[in-house]
Formats: sequence, C-alpha cells, structure tokens
Amino acid sequence: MNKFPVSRISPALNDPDLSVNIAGIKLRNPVIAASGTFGYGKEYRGLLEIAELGGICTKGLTLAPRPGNEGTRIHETPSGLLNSIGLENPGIEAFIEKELPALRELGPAVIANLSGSSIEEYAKGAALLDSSSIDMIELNISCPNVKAGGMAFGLDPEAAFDVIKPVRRSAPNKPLMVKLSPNAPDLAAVARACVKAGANALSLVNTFKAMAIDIRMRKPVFENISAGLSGPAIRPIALRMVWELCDAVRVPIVGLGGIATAEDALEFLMAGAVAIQVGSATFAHPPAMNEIISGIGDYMRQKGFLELRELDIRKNPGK
Amino acid sequence: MNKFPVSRISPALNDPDLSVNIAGIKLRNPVIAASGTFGYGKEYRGLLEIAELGGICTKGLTLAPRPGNEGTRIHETPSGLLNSIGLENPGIEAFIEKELPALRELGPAVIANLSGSSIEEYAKGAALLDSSSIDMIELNISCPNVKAGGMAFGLDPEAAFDVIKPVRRSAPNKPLMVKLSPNAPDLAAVARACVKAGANALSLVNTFKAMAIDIRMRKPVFENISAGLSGPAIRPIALRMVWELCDAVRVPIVGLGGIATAEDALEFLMAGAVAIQVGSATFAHPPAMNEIISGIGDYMRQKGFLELRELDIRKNPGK
Amino acid sequence: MSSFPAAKRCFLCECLSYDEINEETISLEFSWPGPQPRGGQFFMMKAEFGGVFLGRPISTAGWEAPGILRFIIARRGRGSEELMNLRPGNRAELSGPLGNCWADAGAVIPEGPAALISGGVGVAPLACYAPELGKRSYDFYAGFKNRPYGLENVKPRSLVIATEDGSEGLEGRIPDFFSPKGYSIVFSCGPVPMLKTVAAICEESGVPCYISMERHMACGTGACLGCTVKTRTGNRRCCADGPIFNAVEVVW
Amino acid sequence: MSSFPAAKRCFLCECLSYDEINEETISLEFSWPGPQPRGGQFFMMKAEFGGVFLGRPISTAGWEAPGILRFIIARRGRGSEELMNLRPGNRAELSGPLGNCWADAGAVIPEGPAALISGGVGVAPLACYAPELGKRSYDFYAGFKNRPYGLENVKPRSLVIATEDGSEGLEGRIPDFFSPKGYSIVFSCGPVPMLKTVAAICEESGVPCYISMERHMACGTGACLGCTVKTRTGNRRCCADGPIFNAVEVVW
Ligand SMILES: Cc1cc2nc3c(=O)[nH]c(=O)nc-3n(C[C@H](O)[C@H](O)[C@H](O)COP(=O)(O)OP(=O)(O)OC[C@H]3O[C@@H](n4cnc5c(N)ncnc54)[C@H](O)[C@@H]3O)c2cc1C
Ligand SMILES: Cc1cc2nc3c(=O)[nH]c(=O)nc-3n(C[C@H](O)[C@H](O)[C@H](O)COP(=O)(O)OP(=O)(O)OC[C@H]3O[C@@H](n4cnc5c(N)ncnc54)[C@H](O)[C@@H]3O)c2cc1C
Ligand SMILES: Cc1cc2nc3c(=O)[nH]c(=O)nc-3n(C[C@H](O)[C@H](O)[C@H](O)COP(=O)(O)O)c2cc1C
Ligand SMILES: Cc1cc2nc3c(=O)[nH]c(=O)nc-3n(C[C@H](O)[C@H](O)[C@H](O)COP(=O)(O)O)c2cc1C
Ligand code: FES
Ligand code: FES
Repeated sequence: MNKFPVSRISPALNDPDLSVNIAGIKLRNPVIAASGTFGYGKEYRGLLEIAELGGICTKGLTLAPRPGNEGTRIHETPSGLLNSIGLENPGIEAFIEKELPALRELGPAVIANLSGSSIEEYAKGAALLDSSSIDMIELNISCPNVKAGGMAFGLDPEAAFDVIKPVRRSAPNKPLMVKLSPNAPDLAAVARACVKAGANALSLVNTFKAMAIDIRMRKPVFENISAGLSGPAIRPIALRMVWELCDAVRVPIVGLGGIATAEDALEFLMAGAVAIQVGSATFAHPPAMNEIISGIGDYMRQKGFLELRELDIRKNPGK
Repeated sequence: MNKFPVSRISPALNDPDLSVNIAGIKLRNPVIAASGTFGYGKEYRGLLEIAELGGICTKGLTLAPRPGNEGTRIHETPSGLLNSIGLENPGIEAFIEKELPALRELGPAVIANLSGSSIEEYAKGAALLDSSSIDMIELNISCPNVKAGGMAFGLDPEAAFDVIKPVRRSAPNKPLMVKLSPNAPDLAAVARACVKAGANALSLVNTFKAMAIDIRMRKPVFENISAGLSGPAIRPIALRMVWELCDAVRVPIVGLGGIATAEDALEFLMAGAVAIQVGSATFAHPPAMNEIISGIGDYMRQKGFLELRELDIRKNPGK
Repeated sequence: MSSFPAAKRCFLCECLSYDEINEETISLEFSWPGPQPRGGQFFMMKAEFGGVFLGRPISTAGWEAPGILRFIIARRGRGSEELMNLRPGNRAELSGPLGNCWADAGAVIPEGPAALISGGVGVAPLACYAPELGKRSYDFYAGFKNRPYGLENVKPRSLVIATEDGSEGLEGRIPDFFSPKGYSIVFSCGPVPMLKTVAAICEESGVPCYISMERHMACGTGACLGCTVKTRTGNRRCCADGPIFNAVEVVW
Repeated sequence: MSSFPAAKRCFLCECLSYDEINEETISLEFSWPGPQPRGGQFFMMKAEFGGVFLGRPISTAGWEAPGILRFIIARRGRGSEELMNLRPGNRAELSGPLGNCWADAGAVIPEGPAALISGGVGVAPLACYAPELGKRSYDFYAGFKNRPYGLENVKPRSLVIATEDGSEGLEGRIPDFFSPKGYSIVFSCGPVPMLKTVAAICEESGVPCYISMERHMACGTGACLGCTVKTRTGNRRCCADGPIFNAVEVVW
C-alpha cells in the first residue's frame, strides 16, 4: 500500500535549501541587494521584507567622504537607467559608526562595497573595514562614474592585480569579492588576475559605459559625458558574460545585471552563478527581491531540486 | 516698414536640407533601413512610405546561398531582441537577378550588406556586387551569429585590415562602408585599420553578443548559445561608441543601435554621425523611419538649422 | 505565396469593446480603417503604452460591421497579458492583414464538404473563415478547456464540441472525435500536438489538410527571417509564406 | 527628517475612476490599503503594464473616503502619458507615502495666517494639505493655464485665481498677485520659475517659505542618491529629505 512514499516524508525534508556559502560566509539565500541601489539598507523599510534577503551590498564607500557628481545623476532609458552618482558617501569611518549598526540589525549578510582613487586609498579603506563587523568586502574596480581610479583598475589585468594584492593584505580577515566591469576588453584575463591576487569570489556586471544627449540643450545629459547603464536592458549581455566567466575561472561568481524576476535570476544561476544581485529592478518594483526568493524556491520544488548548485545546467545537465 | 524680412523669403529657402553625401552617394535624407531588418525592401510595402527613405541595406549576402541557423532564431528581451538568423540568404547571384531589380525600383539608395566566411569569399562577393547596380557595399565584419568568419574579422584590427584590402581591390567602383562590431575589445583600433585598408565610411553598431536561457528546458535558447542583441535596450551604449568613434577617425560614421524615434536619431546625429540606420524599431512600429525623417526636419526648422552637419554638437557647439 | 489578400496597413486603433470569455480568454473589438482581412490572416498587435517590445501575431476572429475587427486573445505570457489589459478608450497599433488565408489553400481543392478543426483560441481564424465558405458545406469540430466561445457566426452542417472537463459537449480532446472520412479538405488551427494528430490522420486517409502554424515573430512581414517553418522544400517564413501550410509539407 | 509620516508600503492598486480635467490634465482615484499620506507626500506610481522602467513621483491630491487616494496628473513625457492612459479596471503599483509633508515644516512656525501658492498641478499637494490646517486661517493663490481645478476641498479665507489666458480669475501669473505681507508662513508648489520668484519675494520680506522641489527620481526612498537638491548645508535627497525644503536653504 506504500504507493505514495513522498507523502510520508515531512515536507520540510523535501523543501529546497536556498542557502549558499560564499568564501565562508553563509547567506540564507542567493539574493543580494546590489551596491548603490539599496542605500545602507533601511531606506526601503516597509516596501519589502528586508530581513528575508540573503545579503545587502552597501553604497560604494571610500576612505574620505565624497559629495558625488554635479549635474544630472540619473536618466531613464528603455528598460534601463543611466547613472552618474559618482560615489557620494560619508566615508568609511562615518559608515562604520552611523550606518553599520542599523544595517547589521536588519538580518542579511552585510557586504561593504569598497572604492577608491588610488591603491593606498583602497588599502586603507580595506583595513578599516577589516576590523568592523561587516561580513565581506566587495571591491569595486568597475565604477565608470569617477574620474580617478574606479573602473580604470578593472579594465586591465595588471592594474587589477596591483590593487587587489594590497587590499587582500590589509583585510586578511574578510572574504574578498571583486566586482568586475563589463567594459573590460578582456574580461577573462582581468578575472584570472583577480583570482591570482587573492579574490575569493567575483561579482559582475557593474554598469556599461553609455551616454545620452539632451537634444533640447544640445549637450550630453551628464557632466562626465558618459554614465553607467543598468537595468533589464543589459541582462542578455550580462548573462552571456557570466556564462563565459563561469567557464574561465574556478572561484564563485555572483551574477547581476538587469535581474528583475525569479525567471531572470534562474537564468544566471543556471549559467553557473552561485548567487545573484538585484539592483535597478528594486527601483521599479520594490518587492522584486522577495518575489525572486520565493520564485526560486517554487521552481526548485517543481523540478525536485534540493540544492542551489543543481541549477547549473553545465554541471548538472539532467532534467 | 521692412519689419519682418523673413516673411519675404520663400519658405522653401528656409527649409532644412536633409540630404547627405556618403562617399559620393547622395541620400535624400540620413535615414537608412538596417541590414537584416528590412528584407530586400518590398516586404514592408504598405506599412510605411518606403520611397521616402534615404537608403536600404539588404539582408546580409554571401557568395553561396545559405539556409541560416537551426532552432530558435529570435527571442524578445526587455526593449530588445536577440537574433540568431545566421545569414540566411539566396546568394549574391540570385540576389542580383531576383531581388535587386525590384529593390532598385523602390527609390532609396541600395546598400548591399556583404558577408562571408573567408577572405576569398568576401572578395568574390564584392566583385559580383561591383558590377551590379547597387549604390554601396556595407561590409559586414560583425555578424555574431555565424561560426566561421563574420564577427571574427571585426574583433581584431589586423584581421579587419586583411579582409578589407582585397574587398577594396575587387570592388573598385563602389563606395565601401564597413560595419563594425560593438564586441571589439579596441573599437578605435579596428576602425583605424578599416580606414587604412580603404573603407570610405563606417557603420556601427552591429548587435551585442548576448544570450538567454530557457529555464523550462534548462538549456540556452539558441543553438549557438549566444546571439545578437539589438533594439532600444542597447541605444545608450551604441551612442557612446558612436560618440567616441567620431573622435577617433575622420571618415563618415553611420550610427545605429536602438534608434526608434526622431529624438533617438538626433542624439546620434548630434554625436557626429552623418546618417543613421534603423533596425529592430521597424519591427515594433513599421512607420518609425518615416516619423524619424519628418521629426528631424521639424527639429531643424525649430532650431533654424539648414544643413544636417549643423547638428553635430562638437563641431557646432552653438545654439 | 498569397495573392488574394489585400495590401497591408498600419494604424493606431481604438479599442471599442472588451469582453471576458473566461479567466484566460477575452475578446476585443478595434476600429480598423484598413483593408478587410480574410479568414486565416493575422495582425501584429501592440498596445499603445505596453511594455513588450514587439507586437504579437493575433488572428482576426471576425467582424460585426465593416471598419471593426474582432479578436480573441488567450493569456500566455507578458505580451498577451498586456493585450488582455486593454479597455475601451485604450489604443493598440495594428499592422495587417498579414499572411496567407485559408481560401488560398481551399480554392484549389475540388468541391465537397470541408472539416474545420480548432483547439482553444484556434477557433478564431476558422470561425472567421466559415462565412467565406458560402454554400460549400462544412462541419466544425471545436475543442476547449471548458466553456465554448467564438462560434457565433459559424453555421456548419454539424457542430462537434468537446471540452476537456466535459462541461459541455463531448468530454476529451477534439481529434479523438474526428475522422477525415468523407471530407474533401481539412482546415485546422490549435496547439501543436493537436495539429500533429490531425495532420497524421489526414495523411493516412489521403485527405488534404491545411494547418495554421505558430512561431514567435518579430516583423510579421517576411523581412527578418525569424519565424522559420521547416518544410520538405526548405525554409519557409511562417508570417509571409504562411501561417497556413499544407500539412504534408511541414517538417515538425 | 520626516518624523510625522506613516510607514511606507507598496501595493498593486486598482484604478477606480478617471476624469479628464483638460487635454493636458486628468485625475485618477486608486484603492489604497496602506497608511494615509499627509499633504505634501507623494507616491512612486507605475502602470501595471506600462513601458517606462521607473515609477513616477506623483503627489497625493486628497481623498473622498479612507482607502481611496486621488491624484492629479499632467502630461509631460512618456511616463505621465502612460499614467494618463489608465482607466478603471487597470492597475498601477503605488509605493508610499514618501517624503516629508508640509506639516513637518508648518508645525514649527508661529501661529498666524498662511499663504498656499500653487502653479498648475502644483495645486495637488497644497489642496491635500489645506484640510490639515484646521482652524488656522489661510489664503490660497492658484495659477493655471486656463480652467482651474483641484480646489474642491479648499476652504480658504480668500481664494485668488489667476489664469494665463484670463479665462477665469485674474489674467497673468500668480506671483504677480501675491505679496507675503501679513503671512506668518508661505507654502508653494509649482514650476521652478514660479518657486524662485515666490522664494525671492518671501526672503526679501523675511517670511518663512517652504517649497516642494521636483527632481527625476529612481528609488523615491533615499537609496540611490539620484535626486540631489543642493542646499547651503550640502547635498540633500529630494525624495527622502524633501520634497519640501525651506526655500532659503536651496541653492538653485
Ligand atoms: C499567425 C498567428 C496567429 C495567432 N493568433 C492568435 C489569436 O488569435 N489569439 C491568441 O490568443 N493567440 C494567437 N496567436 C498566439 C500569440 O501570438 C501568442 O500567444 C503570443 O505571441 C504569446 O506572447 P506572450 O508574450 O503572451 O507569451 P510569451 O512570453 O511569448 O510566451 C509565454 C510562454 O509560452 C511559450 N510560447 C509562446 N509562444 C510559443 C510558441 N509559438 N511555441 C511554443 N511555445 C510558445 C513560451 O515558451 C513561454 O513560456 C497567434 C500566433 C500566430 C503565429
Ligand atoms: C515630489 C514630486 C511630486 C510630483 N507630483 C506630481 C503630481 O501630483 N502630478 C503631476 O502631474 N506631476 C507631478 N510631479 C512631476 C512628475 O513626476 C513628472 O511630470 C513626471 O515624472 C515626468 O515624467 P515623464 O516621463 O512624463 O516626463 P519625462 O520624459 O521625464 O520628461 C518630459 C520632458 O519634461 C522635462 N522634464 C521632466 N522632468 C523634469 C524636471 N524635473 N525638471 C525639468 N524638466 C523636466 C524633460 O526634460 C523632458 O523634456 C511630481 C514630481 C515630484 C518630484
Ligand atoms: C544608482 C546606482 C548607483 C550605483 N552605485 C554603485 C556603487 O556605488 N558601487 C558599485 O559597485 N556599483 C554601483 N552600481 C552598480 C550596481 O550595483 C549594479 O552593478 C548595476 O546596476 C547592474 O545591476 P542592475 O542592472 O541589477 O541594476 C550602481 C547602480 C545604480 C543604478
Ligand atoms: C533579425 C535581425 C537580422 C539581422 N541581420 C543582419 C545582417 O544580415 N547583416 C548585418 O550587418 N546586420 C544584421 N543585423 C543587425 C542590424 O542591422 C543592426 O546592426 C542591429 O540590429 C542594431 O540596430 P537596431 O538596434 O536598430 O536593430 C540584424 C539584426 C536583426 C535584429
Ligand atoms: S516574423 Fe519576420 S520573417 Fe516572419
Ligand atoms: S530618488 Fe533615489 S535618492 Fe531620491
């Protein structure tokens, strides 16, 4: 009479495990708020279930406070967004003192997005973060919106190596994820240099270098001329890059770029990403990340998957 | 009493001149149907005023007929489109015999989009076109959807030089426009190599290498895995590339990538493009090109511009 | 291949009526100042303020008056959902009529009774064609999930209805209740598994069978080569060489 | 800085009514199960099936009943056009209430008559605020292109209306008919040139003046730093530190 053995197993046992371990940090699920799109965590309170998230990346932090860029900072494009914020932030010390305690309280893993305009600045910032309560550093060598540093370090394998090495030394206690630029001429080479220099994980993509012209004023919309493109518009390109990168290096890859729905997130997880970040989509629809988390679970239940890594279609081509 | 001298000038004299001369070929206006999105011209008859267009680029042509790719060929993305047609075409001889006569009748300049998988094939195709009635060759060294040739020639300056040189020799009577790939690691270097090899004009962008995964089937949507992304989604990136390229080389640049409205077209013309092409937008809204032509005229009238080249905001920063 | 159908046009058209057929299916009427379509033809349809990039191919279901077209739309993904969200006062861009028509196929076939076989919203292009049959006698086989719809203007010799839940007519799938015997020609539109079955039983009986194929489309006009249907004589464009194909030609 | 306003929420809300005010302006009512906003607060609003990527900031104009919010929307670009295309039965996602409110500013100001000065759709947040003033006396100066609107629930000591075409009230722009003399505080919302003029004449007279600023917004919550308003004490976020600012603080 034992025709339906599944009914005898408690449902909890068949429930998929959405947790993921990235370089020693355990996230309850693979959905992380992307840097610069979620402030310091509390801004979105009420509009989504923040405690449910796997992690939160802070706005890009620099050693000294920065006022950010002048002029227009955001400009909508078809299914996307150009931004030129220019790393406005209160500086790492003020962050640790004023923002981090409340951010820690929210529940998700705290990932500090670190930027700088010189190797020294990066290294000093990393040292400060190393002795704070953050869980992980995301090293931003891919910001297209600052004049010195930022993306310059992410375009060239040697430059990337040269900045990561000292950061790795200054922050020996924190896992280091390096955020790559889709604008790099040879992404795989940059990625390999990052790993060689000690990166424990890689995240990509940061925004694509792009621009807009104000035809009424007859000048570029942004004072820096170019700005960074994000949002669903870039997703097919970002996915292709994540797919290729998962083939090129052996460290965990966190995929992002235009993810707005569980279906989108599943594409990246199937391409080999161990986790994903959601940026601009939260602007358009604040509960997007909660829906993504439950949608991933639903899909796994439907397909009978118990662990996230079963999603990777190259490592687990079955089903 | 001569208070309103303007009223004495015939309106025709104040009407902007939308014509443009590209490498000796005069187009009545700068709006060209992009290759692969307008068939051989007649397919859209009835849905827009084809005779009004500045030019029509044919579907990519190869020496021998090609059946194109297997499996899914198009896939919609947010504000964009992935395609993997794979250069299905009847071959250049059949084109000249069966399609060209009707295409010529339509009115706009005829630009033959030429592709190939070897230098010899490109050169032989160019020779056939050279003795036909087409107005210009657009050399496609940027198709991401064929295994041999195609984009490979467009990623590397030397490879580009090596294919253009013989094509230039085989088609001495036709102006040669080379269509560049946005996927090139160093676009400016490729562009300079094209000019050195004899290109009279450059067009960009072709599609961006991108992909999609079918989460239900758990496999890439396209048999070739990657496909080419086009449509408004890519416009801000394409515009930035056109802007940079106009600074890097001295030949006329024809800009494209996601142009759907007169405002979009004006952005490219202001960035320095001498003309523009419209591809995917025609799918979404067939009369788009007619609206773009009249919208450019309206804008010029409003601003008091008489010639297209006044639009370039770097060469004519006034107004 | 289509010589019959009228020239195509593109207009921004006002939605005149919205009717809910069931939770998954609605019908819309639009004003249409362009040429009248023939049964089997379709339009690329795109909401004026929609979020999808491309129009969606939708078959004409018929018209009550000239200058007005009726469509039946079923929920599939985002594109159909947006169209189902249209209400009177909203507008959509319609390009068409596109593709060939059933009459192109039927015209070359000897007289005799025809069978029209539909599954789900596949009823639309066949119901639109039925009045064109004039005095030619035909039987209509229509399958639905539950409540039937779209058959108002259909006056067949015999009407066979099947529903998956048995709520009306026969219980089951429509091909189970169909035999090509006695028909000079068969026209069918519906889900792929149904078309395959219908095509197979017609081929066995040697009865000509024409089916309307579905592909994702970008241009709808034959320009992009994105909607390939593989046939025994090579690639065909679903939108321009079809959507209606001789079933024996199709390579599935 | 806003302590008063209630927690924010996000819901997909049904459009309950659509009214055309004039060719360029409409009013919409939505069901809203979340916390009641205060005058001056706004919502990020996005049509369920729209084509723009981001929501658009729209101020609450008021409500006839709890659980229902009214908005007045003017045509500017594609985003506002999509919202103007909503009809009863359609839905939009609303996130809010967002930003600070007039009361945050007014609360710290000594008693005395207030002046509320609006231009165009700027009438909405001020008309929403008016009932909150309770027994405090206020005058309302409202400027429009042509026919006035949005003033149904406004019960001022005196109502001054100006229209650009002179079709109703005074002919001209509203700042021409306003003097800060006799007011203890001024609240204003409208086009930038108007706000600048109002702010300047208030500063001259030493009357406190609060203005609602407009910026393109991505998040609307203070997270993205995209909507910077420059003030004498540094960058402020229009959405979270505003939209209402003390006019003397603003660096134009
Ligand atoms: C000539 C023609 C006439 C048509 N007439 C009508 C009509 O009158 N009424 C009507 O409701 N529909 C009609 N259709 C179908 C309609 O075009 C599709 O339902 C619509 O394009 C789906 O778009 P979507 O965005 O809603 O779904 P999508 O997001 O495109 O698809 C949703 C889901 O359905 C699957 N899917 C979609 N299309 C196909 C396909 N072709 N084959 C296999 N799987 C698919 C996708 O994989 C996806 O999972 C017609 C199609 C054609 C080609
Ligand atoms: C707090 C707040 C409350 C608001 N409340 C209302 C309201 O109740 N009702 C209402 O109708 N509108 C309101 N607005 C304005 C409304 O948000 C804008 O009209 C809308 O976002 C414009 O979007 P769009 O896509 O229609 O136009 P866009 O395409 O964004 O703009 C169209 C044109 O207008 C210009 N433009 C747009 N925004 C600005 C700007 N901020 N400054 C200068 N030029 C600009 C653009 O350059 C463009 O040429 C409010 C704005 C804010 C910040
Ligand atoms: C307004 C804005 C600000 C951003 N700021 C940062 C930043 O400070 N540091 C960083 O590494 N990335 C930053 N990003 C990039 C995002 O984290 C993300 O990489 C990018 O937006 C692509 O993801 P999305 O398409 O999901 O938004 C920012 C993006 C936006 C839109
Ligand atoms: C379906 C399709 C087929 C295409 N075929 C060709 C081709 O044969 N040759 C070519 O040079 N470009 C081809 N392209 C690229 C377009 O000409 C154009 O470069 C690209 O789509 C970007 O422009 P858009 O965003 O306006 O579509 C094709 C694009 C699409 C969408
Ligand atoms: S959809 Fe473009 S050829 Fe059929
Ligand atoms: S809109 Fe994001 S901070 Fe104001």
